[in-house]
Formats: sequence, structure tokens, C-alpha cells
Amino acid sequence: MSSGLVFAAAGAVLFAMGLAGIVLIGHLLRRILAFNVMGSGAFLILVGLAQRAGGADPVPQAMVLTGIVVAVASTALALALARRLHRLTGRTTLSATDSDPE
Amino acid sequence: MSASLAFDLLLAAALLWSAWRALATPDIFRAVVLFIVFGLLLTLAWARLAAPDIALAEAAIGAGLTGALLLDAVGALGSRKDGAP
Amino acid sequence: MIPLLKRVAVILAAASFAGALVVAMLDLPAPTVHLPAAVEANMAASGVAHPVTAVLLNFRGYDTLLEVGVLLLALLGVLAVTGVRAAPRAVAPAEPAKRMLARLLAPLMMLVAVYLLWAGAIQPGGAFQAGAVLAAAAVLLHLTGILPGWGAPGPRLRVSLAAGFLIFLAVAGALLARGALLAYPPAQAGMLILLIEAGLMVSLGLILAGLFLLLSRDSGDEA
Amino acid sequence: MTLNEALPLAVLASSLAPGLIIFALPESRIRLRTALNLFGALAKLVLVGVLLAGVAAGEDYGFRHAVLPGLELVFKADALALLFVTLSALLWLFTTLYAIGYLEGSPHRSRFFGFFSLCVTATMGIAMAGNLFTFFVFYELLTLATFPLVVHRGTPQAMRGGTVYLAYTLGGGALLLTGIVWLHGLAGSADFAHGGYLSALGPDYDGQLQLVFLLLIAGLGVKAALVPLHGWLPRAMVAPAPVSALLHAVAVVKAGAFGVVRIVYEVYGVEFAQSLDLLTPLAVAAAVTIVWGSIRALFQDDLKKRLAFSTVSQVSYIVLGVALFGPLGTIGALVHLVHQGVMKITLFFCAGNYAETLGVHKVSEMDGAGRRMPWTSAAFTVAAFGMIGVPPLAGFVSKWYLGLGALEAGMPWVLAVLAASSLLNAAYFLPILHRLWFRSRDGAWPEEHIPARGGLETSPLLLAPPLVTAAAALAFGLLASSCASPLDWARLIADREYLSWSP
Amino acid sequence: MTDPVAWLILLPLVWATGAFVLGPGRGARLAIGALLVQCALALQLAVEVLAYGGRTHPVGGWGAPLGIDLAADGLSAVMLLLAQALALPLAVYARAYFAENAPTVRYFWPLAGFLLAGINALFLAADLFNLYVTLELVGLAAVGLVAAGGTARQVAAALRYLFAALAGSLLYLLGVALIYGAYGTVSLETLAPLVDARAPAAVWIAGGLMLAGLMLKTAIFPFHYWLPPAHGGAPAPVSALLSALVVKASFYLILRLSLDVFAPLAAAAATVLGLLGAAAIVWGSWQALRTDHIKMLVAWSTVAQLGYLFLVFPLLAPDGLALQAGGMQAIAHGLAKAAMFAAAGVLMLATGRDTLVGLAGVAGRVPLTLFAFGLAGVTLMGLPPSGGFLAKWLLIEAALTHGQWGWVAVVIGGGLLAAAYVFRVLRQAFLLAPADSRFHPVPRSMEWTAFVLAAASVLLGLRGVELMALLARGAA
Repeated sequence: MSSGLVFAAAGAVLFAMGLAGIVLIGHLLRRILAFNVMGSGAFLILVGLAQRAGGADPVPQAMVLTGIVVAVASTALALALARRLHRLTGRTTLSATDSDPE
Repeated sequence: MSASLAFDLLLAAALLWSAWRALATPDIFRAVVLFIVFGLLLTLAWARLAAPDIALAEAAIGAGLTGALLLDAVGALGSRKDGAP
Repeated sequence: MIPLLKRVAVILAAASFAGALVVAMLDLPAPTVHLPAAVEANMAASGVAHPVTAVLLNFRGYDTLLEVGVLLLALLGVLAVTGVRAAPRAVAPAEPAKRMLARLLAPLMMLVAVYLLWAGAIQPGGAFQAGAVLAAAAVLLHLTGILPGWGAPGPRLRVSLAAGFLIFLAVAGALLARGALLAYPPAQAGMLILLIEAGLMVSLGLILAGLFLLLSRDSGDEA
Repeated sequence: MTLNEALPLAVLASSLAPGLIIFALPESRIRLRTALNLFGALAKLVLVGVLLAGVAAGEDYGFRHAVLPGLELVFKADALALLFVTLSALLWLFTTLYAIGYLEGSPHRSRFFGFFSLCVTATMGIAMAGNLFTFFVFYELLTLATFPLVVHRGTPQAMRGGTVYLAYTLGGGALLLTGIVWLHGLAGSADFAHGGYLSALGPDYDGQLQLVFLLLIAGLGVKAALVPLHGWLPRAMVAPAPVSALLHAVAVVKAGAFGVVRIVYEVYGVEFAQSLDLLTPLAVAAAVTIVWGSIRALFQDDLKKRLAFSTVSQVSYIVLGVALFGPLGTIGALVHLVHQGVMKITLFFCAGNYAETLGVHKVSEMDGAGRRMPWTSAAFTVAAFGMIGVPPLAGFVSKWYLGLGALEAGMPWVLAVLAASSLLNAAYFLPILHRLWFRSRDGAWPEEHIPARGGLETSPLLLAPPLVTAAAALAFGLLASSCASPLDWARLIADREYLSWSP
Repeated sequence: MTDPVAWLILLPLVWATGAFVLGPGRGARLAIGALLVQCALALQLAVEVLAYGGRTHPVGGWGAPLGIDLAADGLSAVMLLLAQALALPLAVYARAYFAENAPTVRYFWPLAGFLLAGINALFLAADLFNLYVTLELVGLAAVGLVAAGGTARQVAAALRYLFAALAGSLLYLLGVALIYGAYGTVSLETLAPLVDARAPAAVWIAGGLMLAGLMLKTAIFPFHYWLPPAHGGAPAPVSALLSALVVKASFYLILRLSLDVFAPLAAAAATVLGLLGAAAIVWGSWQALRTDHIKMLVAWSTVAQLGYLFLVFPLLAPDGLALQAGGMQAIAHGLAKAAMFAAAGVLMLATGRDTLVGLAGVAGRVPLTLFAFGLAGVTLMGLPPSGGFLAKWLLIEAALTHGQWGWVAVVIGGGLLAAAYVFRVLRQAFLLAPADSRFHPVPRSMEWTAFVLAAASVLLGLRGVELMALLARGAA
């Protein structure tokens, strides 16, 4: 039970937690949190699983670096959209009817 | 049960706990703070996984910048009262 | 389905998914390909000593090129959405003590950033971390009222935002004209990577800072 | 690209090119549009003449174009194709003249004549198709090109008629496509050939081939207006008169009938079809349609609807002829394809004249029209007698051969059907003639648009076409045995079709 | 010297960044010029692949497992041709569209540039993680374009789209992580021989996750909920780009993975994908019949037409019929859908309204656009002589040769449903215009762009031989 596998397992639980969060949470900001948790879970699995037999593997680590930057990019865009929606409609959740044509 | 395995398991448990609390608390400000705690714990986890680059990046970008963005968003969204959970 | 039933069902499904995933990961046989050995073997020709930077900038440099594109794209998305037009709104200046602290910290953080950039070749560090530290410095200065928020980025700011990516593209294009895409000649590899990383540090710093400064302004006033 | 390859394409282009140009013409360019239309029609007639001479002398004209690996667009101007091509080309010229007169001053004429040319191009494509794939391409193109003409007036009623028309034709097209692709899977993309190409498949395919035949006939039956599938034809009468005349009396319904001819003779082969005993049910379906169409026509007060049901019945003569196993039946079917076209277009032209000139739409309003419009009524009478089958008109010739074919194929009951339908034809045409000539008019005409002046009962462009086509109906009857008559051409086709068959 | 594979990725990145530097609302001429070069490059690549077969470009010169490879085989060459062939006319259209009604979309050109760069990179990528980055590039650009209109409706639709795209990307990423964990590499070429039916459970889970992620991004039923508001609400050139290209990128990826790496595993999901495709056709067409807004109708039509693409999976076989059908449908639908959205944009500009009723009598004002809409409709209905018809023909033939009757009925039914909703629009336009209807003038270049795209989708029906030959050229 190397440390890689411990964190990979933790990553799996984090991913599932984030996935459940996306489905259940309505509030935009908290849903963005869930996406970040889910992403961190995937990164943990990517590195943890690759290093389950001990020894650092630089390739998944470089991938995770790229992943983190992409994650922050997505989060920034999501936050910008959420704030604009809030500025325009005062709502912090997505309602079913808001995107039907007027 | 070597010491390092115990520490890893403890750290993993802390990670899961902080993530679960961050997602479960309805109050958005405390959720973001818990998320930043989660980010710092994650930095430790990357250190344990012999990935100092990621630890640094996670601290600076993951917890740091994302945390700042989220806190700022909480400030902006908080300015107009909203009830929806 | 009433919300409680739905909540329980989703959590159960997520738990069983996590369980299946962990079980599947536990009984995975050893991988057939072992890339760290290949990285080690080619380190000499990569132009840097630190394996992660070698993979990030050389072996999988193409991923990084697209990734910087993604970051610039995110900034574009934010600019297009927030519809920032009016003059930037100044944040109320914090107490003098904080301002003095910020003035002291900012140059120090820039020094750390440059060190991180330089160290990236031989030990953990590199453009992304350096950029993030620069961005943190900018955020700090903004929060203490020294640095105003951003209006619509002027030509000079736009060029500097895109500079890092443009340098990376220029190098890639030049190398493509000579041979394969991003094929650094081993002799100049180190120098080229440093050039790219320096450009990236500046641009990434500005972009990451921009993400914060543009967003924080959005709540202030009308589009 | 030899001359023999270029000619069929030229025939297509002679209506496609003017059509596309007319689409682009602004509404005001009337003279240019008329010139383009007439030039196209005349050019087509010249080309068809060259083809007729060539095919009679044994030349073969064809063009192949690969669309997908193993799938080709094939054009073949053989004797059978030219029968339909000649009919359409001739009638297109007269209908264009008629349409120019009919649509005087109405809006959207560029759109009308553009789609009108597209329809004729589609008809030419159907006639000259060399394999089922090409046939289907132009078969569906005809549907698309006729829809805008049916809804040309833009009134809600026209829209409803158009929607029904689309539902039927697209549904039929879907069935036809399934059958064709199924055949393509079984026998590859073979070309039409005398005696068909399916008999080569082993006996274990018979069950499938019978099912495919049902699909194909159902698909074609929509346009050939076989009974359960004829509902669209009367409703499509909302279209302007020239559309009803050329398309719903000639092009569209003939496309269905022509398809049945191609499939029975040149896909299955008439002997193979007989061996799969497909012809008898086809004959029964045709017979039912003939009788049913005529009965429904009896009760229609609207003139165009009565003519529409008459068309439903008359087109099935062709299908009946095809189902009569023997050369005489075939001759009867093929010659009726031309004769019915000529007679029915005359009737529709006259109906259009009555409506356009006097505002008469219903049979009950036609009292005394003979005195007011003698020439139109004369043409109507000639065509009506032709439809009934009175010698020496064209209708009699085709019914005569259909009767002989029935005896030859050993189906005496068909004679009874022919006799009954002739009686029914008389039953729904003679009252009209009686009203025309023997009733006097005691009131003003409903809406007299065009006053009779200078000896002409209506505008020359509306009067000339029916007279010419009525004369043709008469000529095809009288000169049937001459060398250049449709009967002679039909006999030529039947001989080639039955080379392999000995009586 | 000019290697089209790499330049097709670098060039759009360069002109996108250039357009950004030029400032908001600028960059149109730069984009159109560059797109001309890209079309030439795509054509050159297609000719080379047709002549010499597929080829790989090792980025950085390191070679497969260590470095990242770019691979161009028949399928990717065809998709690249489609992408450039759509981007050029739509760029011309967008230039006139945004000049016409106030530059509502700031930074359209840089966003569109990054979108196209991501799409080209995706068609050429041969590395699972690299595909993740390209998917993200395409996703964020598309979300940015949808949201850039700035109205509350578009921002909400963009958010819904972003969440779906992010969920899809993360599911896909987890799949990549598991694959790397299992085999130690993410290069498609190295993985192909390693994956077999007896793969460990983690690999099966990875395949399932990646499939689910890509299905979310392709908006196949039941994951289609985000597409109609996003494509229906966005400005016309954006909807055209998204509906014609973006959803096809993730479909291409599912096809690529189920043909190469996950071939042994793909059979398990094939029938399910086919059934979802059939459900998409029915549900999409049903919704298209009920909405009375033009662009929502065309957006729902995308949901339906994607169903056709998914019918390919249960029919994939060595005889290549289904692959040809999929390729032809992707191209024909791409061209037709771009034409239809372009035409819808013109109709809305002309009548000033988005509703079908508002269309009455428009035939007199913008006849060319209506003709374009009709031609595009012919392709969607799969009526001859169009590319859509050839795709339908190939699909039915593939289904019949495998004796799978169900799919034939679905394809035929789908065509009739498409006819139903296309003629809903065409019928309105033939009605007589009510007296008070005013029509705004519309720039000719927009009408001609819609017509050229629609005519291309129809003329495709006359000549598909070379395309199918190119499609059959497997990897080198």
C-alpha cells in the first residue's frame, strides 16, 4: 500500500465527491468548488497511480501542471460567467427557464 | 504500519474531510475558506508524492489564486442578498 | 423524485463508483511502458537538468504550447463576457501600515519569481510557478489600493499579455521551418527553453493577475 | 465526352440552364424570361428529334458518372425513355405558352418558371435514368420541384394541399428508397436491361424479391395514384391550371407509371415477374383503381377535381397494360402513356380557360359555355370523347390494344373492367358536354375576367395550346398506323422488350 | 518544407493572437486571409494522404511514447477539409454579420481563431492527454463565443454549456489517468497493440468514462440539454460554427477511439450508442416540430442529426460502409447546418424577429437565402441529389448487409421527421406577406455565403468518390 496508491484512492473518492457535488449543488460558486475538487481528484489519481510502485515519474507530474493551469482557466471563466449572470439577473443559480427564448 | 504510511493515511483523511465539508456547508464564505484549507492540504499531498513542482503550483495557483478569485466572487455575490441554497 | 431521495441516490451512486474505482486500481498489473527511464535517457539532449521541466518544455512541449493558449483563451473569454469598458475603479486605499508592507513585499516576490524561473532548469520551479508569484504580487498591490483595477486592456497591455505565447509560437514556427515542430537543436535547447520560460513568466503573470483584476472590477459598475 | 454521351446531358441542360437563369431574373424582366423559356423548349424539341432519329437507327446514347465507389449516375436514352421524353418535351412547350398567358400580371413568376423548368428537368431525368439509383434521384427531385408550384398561390388552402402532397410523396419515396437499397444490396448497382437482371439471382431470393416488389410498387404507386395512395391528387388541384395540366396530369403521375414499366420490364423482367406471380395482383390493383377513380369522378361537382379522379383512373390503364403478360398489353400500356397525356392536358387546358375567362369552376356552372367559348368547348369535346374511347380518337387505340392484350394474357375479366370504365367515363363526361352545348345560359358568368373581343373568346395564349393538343389527340388516333406515330414507337419498344419471349 | 500538419495548428493560433493584439472587433481581414492559406494546407494534406497514405509528425522529434505525435490519416484529413471549408465562408459571413448589427461579440475573431486551432489540433492529435488539452481549448472557446453576446439568456446558456463541457473533460481526464496508470503511456500508437478484450477492469472503466465524457461534449441524447439554448441563443455565425463543427469534434474522437485504441472494447457499447442515436433523432425532431423560433428549430435539428452519426457505431464493420456513411453524414450535415444557421441569421435580420410566424412572405425579399435554407433542408432530409442522401443510402446499405432492420426504419423515419420540421419553415416563407410587414435590407455577402454552403452540401451528392477513397486511407 504505497503512498501513491493511498493518494490515488483518496483521489477517487474526491472525484466521486466532486461529481456528486455537481449533480446536487445548485449554487454556482459551490458548484465551481465541486469542479475543482473533482479535478484535484483526477490529478491525484494520475500521479498516484503512476507512482504506485514508488519512484517519481515526471511525465504525469508535467501533465498535472498543465491540468492545474487549465483548471484555473476554466474556473476563472466560470466565475466571470457566474458574476455576469448575477449582475444581470441577481440570481446565483441556473433556473430551467432562463435560457428559453423570450 | 510504517510512520510514513500512517501520515499519508492521516493526510488523505484530512483531505477528504476538508473537501466534504467545503462542499457540504451552505454558507458560501466558509465553504471557500475550507476549500483553501483543502488546497493547502493538497500541497502537502503533492510533497508526499515527491512532486515539488506541483506542490508549488498548487499552493500558488490552486489554493492561492483560485482562492482569491473565489473570495472576491463571494464578495461580489454577497453584495446582493440571495436565498437560494 | 423528491430532493432527499435524489440526494441519497446520487451519493450512493458516487460512493459505489469510488469503490469500484479503488478496487480496480488496486489490482492493476505493472505498466508495460516505463517512461521515467526514457526521460532519464534523453535528459542530456533536453537542455535542462530537472526532469519535470524537461518533460514540460521539451518532451511534451506541445502540450504546454496549447495550455498557454488555453490560459490566454480564458482571459479572452473573461474580457468578452465581462464587457469591461469604463475607466478602472480605484479600490479604497488600505491603512498606511498595510500599504508599506505591500510596497516592501512586492519587489521581494518579484525577486522570488525570477529565482523560481532561473532555478526551474535544475530544480523544481519554472515559468508557471514564477508567473503565479508575480500574479500574487499584483493581487496584493491591488488589494492594498496601490495598483488600480483594469479597464479594457490598451494595445500595450494586450501585447504584453500575448508576448509569452507569441514568443513560444515564434520559436515553434522557426524550428518547424527548420525541421519538426518544437524540435530544439540539443546545443541551443537550454537557451531556447529559458527564453520561452522568461516570456511565459511575464505573460502568465499578467494573465493570471488580469483574471483577478478584471473579475474583481466586474461587480463594481455597469458593463 | 463523345456526342452520344453529350446529347442526353444536353436534353437535361436545355431545361435546367434556363431554369437556373430564370431563378436569378428579377420579376420585371418578362420578355427575357419568356424568351429563355421558349428557347429552352424549342432547343429540347430539336435535341429530342435528333435522339429519336438516332435511336430508331439503332444508335445508343448514354452517359455514366461515378457518385460513390460502386454507385453511378447513369443516363440512357433508349426507345422507352424517348417515348416519355418526347411526350414531356412536346407538352412542356405548349404548357409554357399556356402558363405565360395564364399568369399574366400575377406575382412570383420568376420563381414559378424556375421551378417549372426544374420539374421538366426532373421528368427528363426520370425518363432517361439508366439505373434505379439515378431514377430515384430524379424521382425525389420531382417532388421537391413540384411542391413550390402546388403552393404557388400562397393561400392557406394551397398550403394544406401542398402539405398533403408532401406527406404522400415523401412517404412513397421512403418506401421506394428502402426497396432500391435492398435491391442494391442483393444485386449490386446493375443497369436497366431488356428482360431484367434479377432473374440471375438464385431461387432462394424469391421471397425477398416479392417483398421488394411490393415496396417498389407502393413507392411508385403514390405518384401513379394507385387507389389507396391517390389521396394527394385531387387535393393538389389547388395548384394553378398550368401546374395541374402538365404536372398532375402528365409529368408526376406518368413518372410513377413509367417507374412501374421500368421495374417490371427492365429490373425484374416480365417473364421473371410472371413466374413470381406478381403481375396478377398488380392487374387487380390497377383494375380497382380504374373503377374506383371513375366512380369518385361521377360525384365531383368541381371540374378540376372530376378531371383529377379521371386521371387517377386513366393512369391505371398503363399499370393494367403492364400487368397483362404479353406484347399487345405492353403496346397498349405504352401508347396510352402518350395518348392519355395529350388528352388529359387538353381537358385541363380547357378547364383552366373556363376558370380564367368566365370564372367557371364547377360543372353545374358550365351551362351554355359552348356558345360563349366554342373553340375551347370543341377541344374539350374532342378530348372527352377520346377519354371515353370513341373511335377514331387516340383513346380508342390504346383501349383497343389493352383489350387485345387482355385476351392474349388470358384475363377476360379485364375486358369487363375496360367496358365498365368506358361506360363510367361516358357517365361523367357526357353530362358536361350536354351542359356545354345543349343548355342555355340565363345569367351573367360568375367572374368574366377576359371579355370576348375581335372574334377571340379568350386570350390567344390560352386558346392555342388546347386546340393543338386536341388536334394531336385526333391525329394520334387517325394516323395511328403511320410510321411516326406513338403507336408505331410503342410497337418498336415492345419488340425490343420481348426479344426473348416467343408467343 | 511546409508541413501542412503542424502549420494547420500554428497558423490559427498565430492569427487568433494577432487578432487579440489588434483589439476588440478587429482581425476580420487577417482571419480571412489566414483561412485561405489554411484551406490550401488542408487540401494539400488531403492530396498527400490520398497519394501516400496516413502520416505522423513526431513533435519535438522524440517519437511516440516519450514525445507527442501528430497523426493525419484519411478520417482526420477529411475532417480537416470540412473544418477549413466551413471556417472560410463563415468568416466572410461573420464579418458582414457583425458589421451589420453592432459588434455585439467583442473579441469574436480571437475566440474563433482559438476554436479553429483547437479543432485542427484535435483532428491531428494522436495522444490521449494532448486530446484533453485540445478538448479544453475547443470547449472554452465555444463557451466564450456563446457568452460573448452579453445577454442574460446567452450567459446562462454559456454557463450550462461550460458545466457540461467541464464535466465531460474531467470524466475524460480520469479515463486518461487510468489508462496511464494501467499501461504507462498515453500515445495512441503505442496503446493500440496493448489494449485487448481481456484488459483489466480499470481499463474498461477508463473506456466507459472517456465515452461518457465525450458523449456529454457531443450533446447526444440524454446529454443534449445544454445544446439548444447555447446554439439557439448565440449569434448566427457562432451557432453555425458550433453546430457544424464543435459537436463533430467530440464525435470524431469517439469514432477515432472506437476504431483504434478501444476497438476490442467498443463492441460492448455499440448497440447502446445506436439506440441513443435513434432516441436523439426522435426527440430532437419532436422538439424541432414544437418550437416556434427559427434558431431553436435549427438547434434541435442538430440534436436530431447527431443521432444519425451515432447510428454508425452498431454498424461499424471491416467493409467500411458505416465509416463512409459517418464521414459523408458529418460533412453533409456540417455544410448544411452551417448554411441553415447562416440563412436563419439572415432571415432574422430581414424580418427583425426570431419567430416562424414572422417569416410570412419573406420569399419575396431574400429569395436566395430561402433557396439556401431549402437546399440545406434537402440535405438534412437526406433527399437526393444531396450529400445527406448519400449518407442515408450508405447507412441503409450498411444496415441491410448486416441484416439489422431496426436501423433502416430509424434512418427512414428520421428523414421524414426532418422533412416535417424543415417544411415548417419553408411553408411559412411561401405564405403571402401581411401588409404591414417591413423588411430590413441584408448585405448580399451574407446571402451568398449561406447559398454557397448549401449548394456545396448538395453538390457533394454528385461526387463522393474521392472523399470516400480518402476516408478509407488508414493510418500509415
